[in-house]
Amino acid sequence: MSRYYTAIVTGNVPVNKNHYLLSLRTPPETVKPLPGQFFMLEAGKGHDPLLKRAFSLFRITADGFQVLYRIRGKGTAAIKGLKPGDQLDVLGPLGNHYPAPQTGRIPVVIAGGIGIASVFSLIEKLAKKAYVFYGARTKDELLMLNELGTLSRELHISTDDGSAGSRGTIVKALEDFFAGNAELSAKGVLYSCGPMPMLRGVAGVASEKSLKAYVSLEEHMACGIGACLGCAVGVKEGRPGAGKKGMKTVYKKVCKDGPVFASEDIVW
Amino acid sequence: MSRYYTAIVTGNVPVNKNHYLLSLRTPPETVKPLPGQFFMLEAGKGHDPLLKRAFSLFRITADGFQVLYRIRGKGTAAIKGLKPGDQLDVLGPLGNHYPAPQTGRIPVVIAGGIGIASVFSLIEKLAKKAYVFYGARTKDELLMLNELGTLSRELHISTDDGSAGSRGTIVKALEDFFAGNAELSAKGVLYSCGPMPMLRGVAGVASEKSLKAYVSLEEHMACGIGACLGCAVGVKEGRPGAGKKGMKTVYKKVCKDGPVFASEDIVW
Amino acid sequence: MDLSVNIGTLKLKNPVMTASGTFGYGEEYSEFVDLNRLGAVVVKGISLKPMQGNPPPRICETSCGMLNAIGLQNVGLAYFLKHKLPFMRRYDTKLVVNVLGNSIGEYAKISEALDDAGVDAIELNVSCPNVKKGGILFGTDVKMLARLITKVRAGVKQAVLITKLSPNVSDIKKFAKTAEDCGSDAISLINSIPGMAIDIQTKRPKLKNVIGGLSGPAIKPIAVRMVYEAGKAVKIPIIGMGGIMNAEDALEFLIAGATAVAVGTANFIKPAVTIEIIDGLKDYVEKQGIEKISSITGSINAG
Amino acid sequence: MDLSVNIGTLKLKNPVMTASGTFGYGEEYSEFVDLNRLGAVVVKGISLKPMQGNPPPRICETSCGMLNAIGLQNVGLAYFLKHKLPFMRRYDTKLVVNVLGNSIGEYAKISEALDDAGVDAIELNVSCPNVKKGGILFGTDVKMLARLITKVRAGVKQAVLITKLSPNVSDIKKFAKTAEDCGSDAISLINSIPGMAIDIQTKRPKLKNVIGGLSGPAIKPIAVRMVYEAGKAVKIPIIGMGGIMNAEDALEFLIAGATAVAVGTANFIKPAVTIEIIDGLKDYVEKQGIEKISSITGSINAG
Ligand SMILES: Cc1cc2nc3c(=O)[nH]c(=O)nc-3n(C[C@H](O)[C@H](O)[C@H](O)COP(=O)(O)OP(=O)(O)OC[C@H]3O[C@@H](n4cnc5c(N)ncnc54)[C@H](O)[C@@H]3O)c2cc1C
Ligand SMILES: Cc1cc2nc3c(=O)[nH]c(=O)nc-3n(C[C@H](O)[C@H](O)[C@H](O)COP(=O)(O)OP(=O)(O)OC[C@H]3O[C@@H](n4cnc5c(N)ncnc54)[C@H](O)[C@@H]3O)c2cc1C
Ligand SMILES: Cc1cc2nc3c(=O)[nH]c(=O)nc-3n(C[C@H](O)[C@H](O)[C@H](O)COP(=O)(O)O)c2cc1C
Ligand SMILES: Cc1cc2nc3c(=O)[nH]c(=O)nc-3n(C[C@H](O)[C@H](O)[C@H](O)COP(=O)(O)O)c2cc1C
Ligand code: FES
Ligand code: FES
Repeated sequence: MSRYYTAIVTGNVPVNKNHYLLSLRTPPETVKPLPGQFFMLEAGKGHDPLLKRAFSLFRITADGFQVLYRIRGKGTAAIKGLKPGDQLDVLGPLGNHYPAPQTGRIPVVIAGGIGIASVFSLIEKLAKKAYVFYGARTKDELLMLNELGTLSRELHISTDDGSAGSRGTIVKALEDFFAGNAELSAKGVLYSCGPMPMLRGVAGVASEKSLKAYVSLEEHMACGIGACLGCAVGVKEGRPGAGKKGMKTVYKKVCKDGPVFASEDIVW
Repeated sequence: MSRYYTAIVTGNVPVNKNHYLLSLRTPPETVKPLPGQFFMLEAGKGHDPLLKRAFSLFRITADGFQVLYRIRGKGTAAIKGLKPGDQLDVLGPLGNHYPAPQTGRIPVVIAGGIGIASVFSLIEKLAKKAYVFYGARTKDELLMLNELGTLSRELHISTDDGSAGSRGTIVKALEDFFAGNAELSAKGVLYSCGPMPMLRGVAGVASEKSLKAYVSLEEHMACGIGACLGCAVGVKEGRPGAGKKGMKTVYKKVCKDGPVFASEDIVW
Repeated sequence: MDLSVNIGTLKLKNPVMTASGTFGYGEEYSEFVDLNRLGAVVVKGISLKPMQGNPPPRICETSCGMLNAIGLQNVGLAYFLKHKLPFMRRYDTKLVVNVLGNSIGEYAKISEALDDAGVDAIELNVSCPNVKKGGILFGTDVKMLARLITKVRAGVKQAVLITKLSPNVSDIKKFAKTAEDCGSDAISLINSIPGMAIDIQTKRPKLKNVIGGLSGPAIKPIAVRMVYEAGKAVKIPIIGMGGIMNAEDALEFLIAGATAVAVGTANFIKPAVTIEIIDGLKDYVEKQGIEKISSITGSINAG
Repeated sequence: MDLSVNIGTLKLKNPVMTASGTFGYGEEYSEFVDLNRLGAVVVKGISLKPMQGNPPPRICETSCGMLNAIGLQNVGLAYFLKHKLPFMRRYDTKLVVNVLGNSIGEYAKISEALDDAGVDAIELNVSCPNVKKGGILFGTDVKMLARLITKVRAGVKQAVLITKLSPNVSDIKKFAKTAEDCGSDAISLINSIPGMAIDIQTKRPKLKNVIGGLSGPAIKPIAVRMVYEAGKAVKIPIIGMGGIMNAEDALEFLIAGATAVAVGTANFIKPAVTIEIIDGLKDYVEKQGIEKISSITGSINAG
């Protein structure tokens, strides 16, 4: 069961102006990815861009998997140029995954922007059981709304400019919804991926309600497998029973110890 | 009249396994190239490959010009990827050109390998007046034979392996032909582009018969316009009248003083 | 056809090693690379006490290169001996441990402990560009370097002693010679070159540590030049590195004067690149009809 | 919005200069660039007598960079003054002449002649990586450097004196400080970094001179770091260069501590790149609401 192989591009299509959906056919005998895991994909055949780029599992397909990506710089620009039939070096699936909700817990998924790519397969797996909160800057940047509508228990949308769903941040929408929903406030478990300010907001909501929240983090990566120590994130660690006083910050690897962390452990 | 502009790719097709013909549409008001001149073409949009690549004028077209090129390394590989409609940064035409034969002189054009690209438009211009000698390693590497047949006074072919034309080097073919042709030996003027050993051979023939020979040289280039001094070639320079004794070697720029040099001036 | 090379008394089955800090403790790559096939594995720099490393961001990409300021995060000597060393012992390859200290005494202490534990070779990292103390100080001062090597040499009995030189010097020959004179069995070079990058929107350095080490293909011409220069100054073997991405790059180093090569940044891009390089070297010597790959070392024709 | 900057007593209309050796004598680019728009033109290094330069091949491409070993081919002082200087005089831009000597006396002689001829600034090239004598010796020895600058300074009356530092040193701050202390009005850095490349088929170096200078985007992180370090050591203005390909790169140098920038290798790739950079800088200061571009110098937020 390999985690390092050459995949074949079967599709690479625009989802909107700045986002693409890449479909890969993987060889037999490759490790099946879990929601929250990611891949390091080759970005061009030359030395510039140099490093592989990290992308979350978006969705498992019959013959492989898909990645939903936003054009950002030269790496994603190179990947955008891939055509069906092209070969692509793939390393993965990597990292840990979103843990399943404990019995009795109600899953709430919060995504911001391209963070939707990371939680999509989780929502799919939770088969209409998850409350989904999904925010973007503007209507045009909301992706896969039809699919999300079908897969969610409830889909809540927000945009910064109010062009779709409620106006404001998705954390605001989440807070408002929690305020009117005692059951969720008591039994929710949060899963989130998106920009740092949003994750911080989600962590705040979770901590206020004493709920567990799992956040998926991003950090610049070189190896993706725990070897380079490049993807450090500060995590609180304490001797058991020593309480808050005994806590100190240690560096964990987003690629191996994460990308999914319990929000209470993060040094925000 | 500009020599630095963005051209539009109108075609980029394989001529055989390893050679491509690139057609460019140039903006109005660009300088018209002459046989023997060359262009520096952008090789990829990133920083690796970094420098522009040098290519001879192959042929002038109604809306621009064509370049005939051989895939060699990463630069030509990048250029191979161009599709009709793509934009390409062009600097040129650059350098000097093949001088027209003086009255009464009979033009003899000798090309080896991809060197045919440089002399093709000269042959075309000489409109069936030139004896053309064209050599390659093997039959498959001979390009544009039909066109050359039409455009030449006589077309002589040789291949190293004898798979087309006479077996052996084109210099050998040239020597043989000269041996049986007193008129050419007396009135020929030679034009040549190809690998160094071939050019050296051509220079030898010219010097033996006391004929003028013009050779087009290649050297690694950065700027193409005489600024970097990277494309040096050793040339003999003497004080007028000082004779052989007064000669010394100076460095000339292939991009600006050449690419066409009188073979007698070169330090072979 | 013989791919083996000797680094002092150490015989490597082929000239391909991993570069310290780019291959974890060997374990991390064992899923992707048959470690038994490697000439040697060089593990991440070890200090006396565990080190936390620098705050993030620690890496960023540059044109044909990357900057890193890991800050030598490592598990420390004791943990390494107990938990990391046993893993590598299971493989039929040579184990080189990269060592970093804050003082000559620390370097000596770590080296002796590793020697006692039976590691095959010790690589003194006197050239880490991104820790404030130690390291690079020794690497850019010949007198300090001489004292350091002499002291460590005295305590190391079995293990082969390699000094990893800093590229951040005007005259690499002087440092190479010093290493040789003071009893290093081999030298390795180059370490990453101090560099930095700035985000022009935030005006913040792209690395929290401001300065980091530049590695990757961008630095290869500098590395090849330094190996060439060092090779003219010393007789001890040289382990060349800096930007090696494939067998052709590795050959450039061997021809320039290296006896072995180490592959760093390339592991991140192609986890199995070391194996590709070994296969590529084999191919080259076969095609060229070379009997012993060691005969390529320094075979440059610079006339 | 004010793009002008001061290099000593010299006021440039904007911070964008050309790097010596990459822009010929100005003439070569006049067809592609409106020279009047440039902050300054720095011409190819001038020596007392004409120089032949090195035998070919003189250049080769590397990953995101290039090596050159031109060997300072130039027309010599007398010819320059008579035939090249008058051309540049026709333009409304500042003219900087890069100077190379084999001895302190030669540097002084050339500088005085240029000063008399009224050039705006003299850039002492103490860092050429590919001529055997002179140059780099001064660039890697603080004492020699001090003597050189002191002597030249004494003879130069009008022209602004710039010292172009060698990147081939352990501690750039020392050399920057020396230049300042000895009376340099400004420093410029970095020159290309010694490097080499080998053709593995022929085993020959790709440059006939074996070693050449590495330039281009590959070296930018090293250059930005050195400008940052030098900027912390001196108060005189810094002209930053090394791998600048666009306005973003130029801004990185300004934010790191440069007052002006010089564009080298990029001219070869895009003959009009200097103009693009000037337009890009204008854009940036407009968008950021910056009144004087000089306020960006050293504005890095490294906290
Ligand atoms: C675990 C993980 C999962 C991710 N999943 C997705 C996804 O599903 N879809 C998607 O569009 N993006 C995802 N990203 C972000 C994606 O990796 C970056 O957008 C991408 O690397 C940008 O590369 P670039 O060359 O286009 O941009 P540039 O800005 O030119 O990249 C320069 C360098 O910075 C790194 N970098 C830039 N932004 C990021 C970032 N946000 N995170 C990590 N490294 C970065 C690049 O890898 C590269 O090395 C994920 C990142 C991580 C760490
Ligand atoms: C005046 C002139 C006219 C030319 N005309 C043609 C032509 O019409 N058709 C054609 O196919 N080729 C022509 N060439 C050769 C062409 O420039 C090279 O094949 C091309 O630069 C190779 O680039 P690469 O990146 O694919 O190869 P690489 O080998 O990867 O190139 C590496 C570096 O070496 C340089 N280089 C490699 N080979 C040559 C060479 N022979 N001459 C100059 N620089 C070289 C490249 O420009 C690049 O900077 C010409 C060269 C010159 C100087
Ligand atoms: C992420 C990273 C961590 C490194 N850590 C160490 C280290 O701990 N000790 C050391 O001597 N060199 C270290 N290096 C330097 C490499 O061993 C090597 O010398 C350098 O990266 C040049 O080789 P490369 O271009 O192939 O990567 C590190 C390099 C990188 C990229
Ligand atoms: C072909 C070439 C010739 C050069 N000649 C000189 C020179 O004569 N004097 C000098 O001080 N620097 C010379 N340089 C160095 C450049 O001025 C500049 O410092 C260096 O190339 C780094 O900038 P870049 O990366 O933008 O090219 C030369 C560089 C190149 C590429
Ligand atoms: S990316 Fe290398 S350790 Fe995480
Ligand atoms: S290529 Fe620059 S001078 Fe000829």
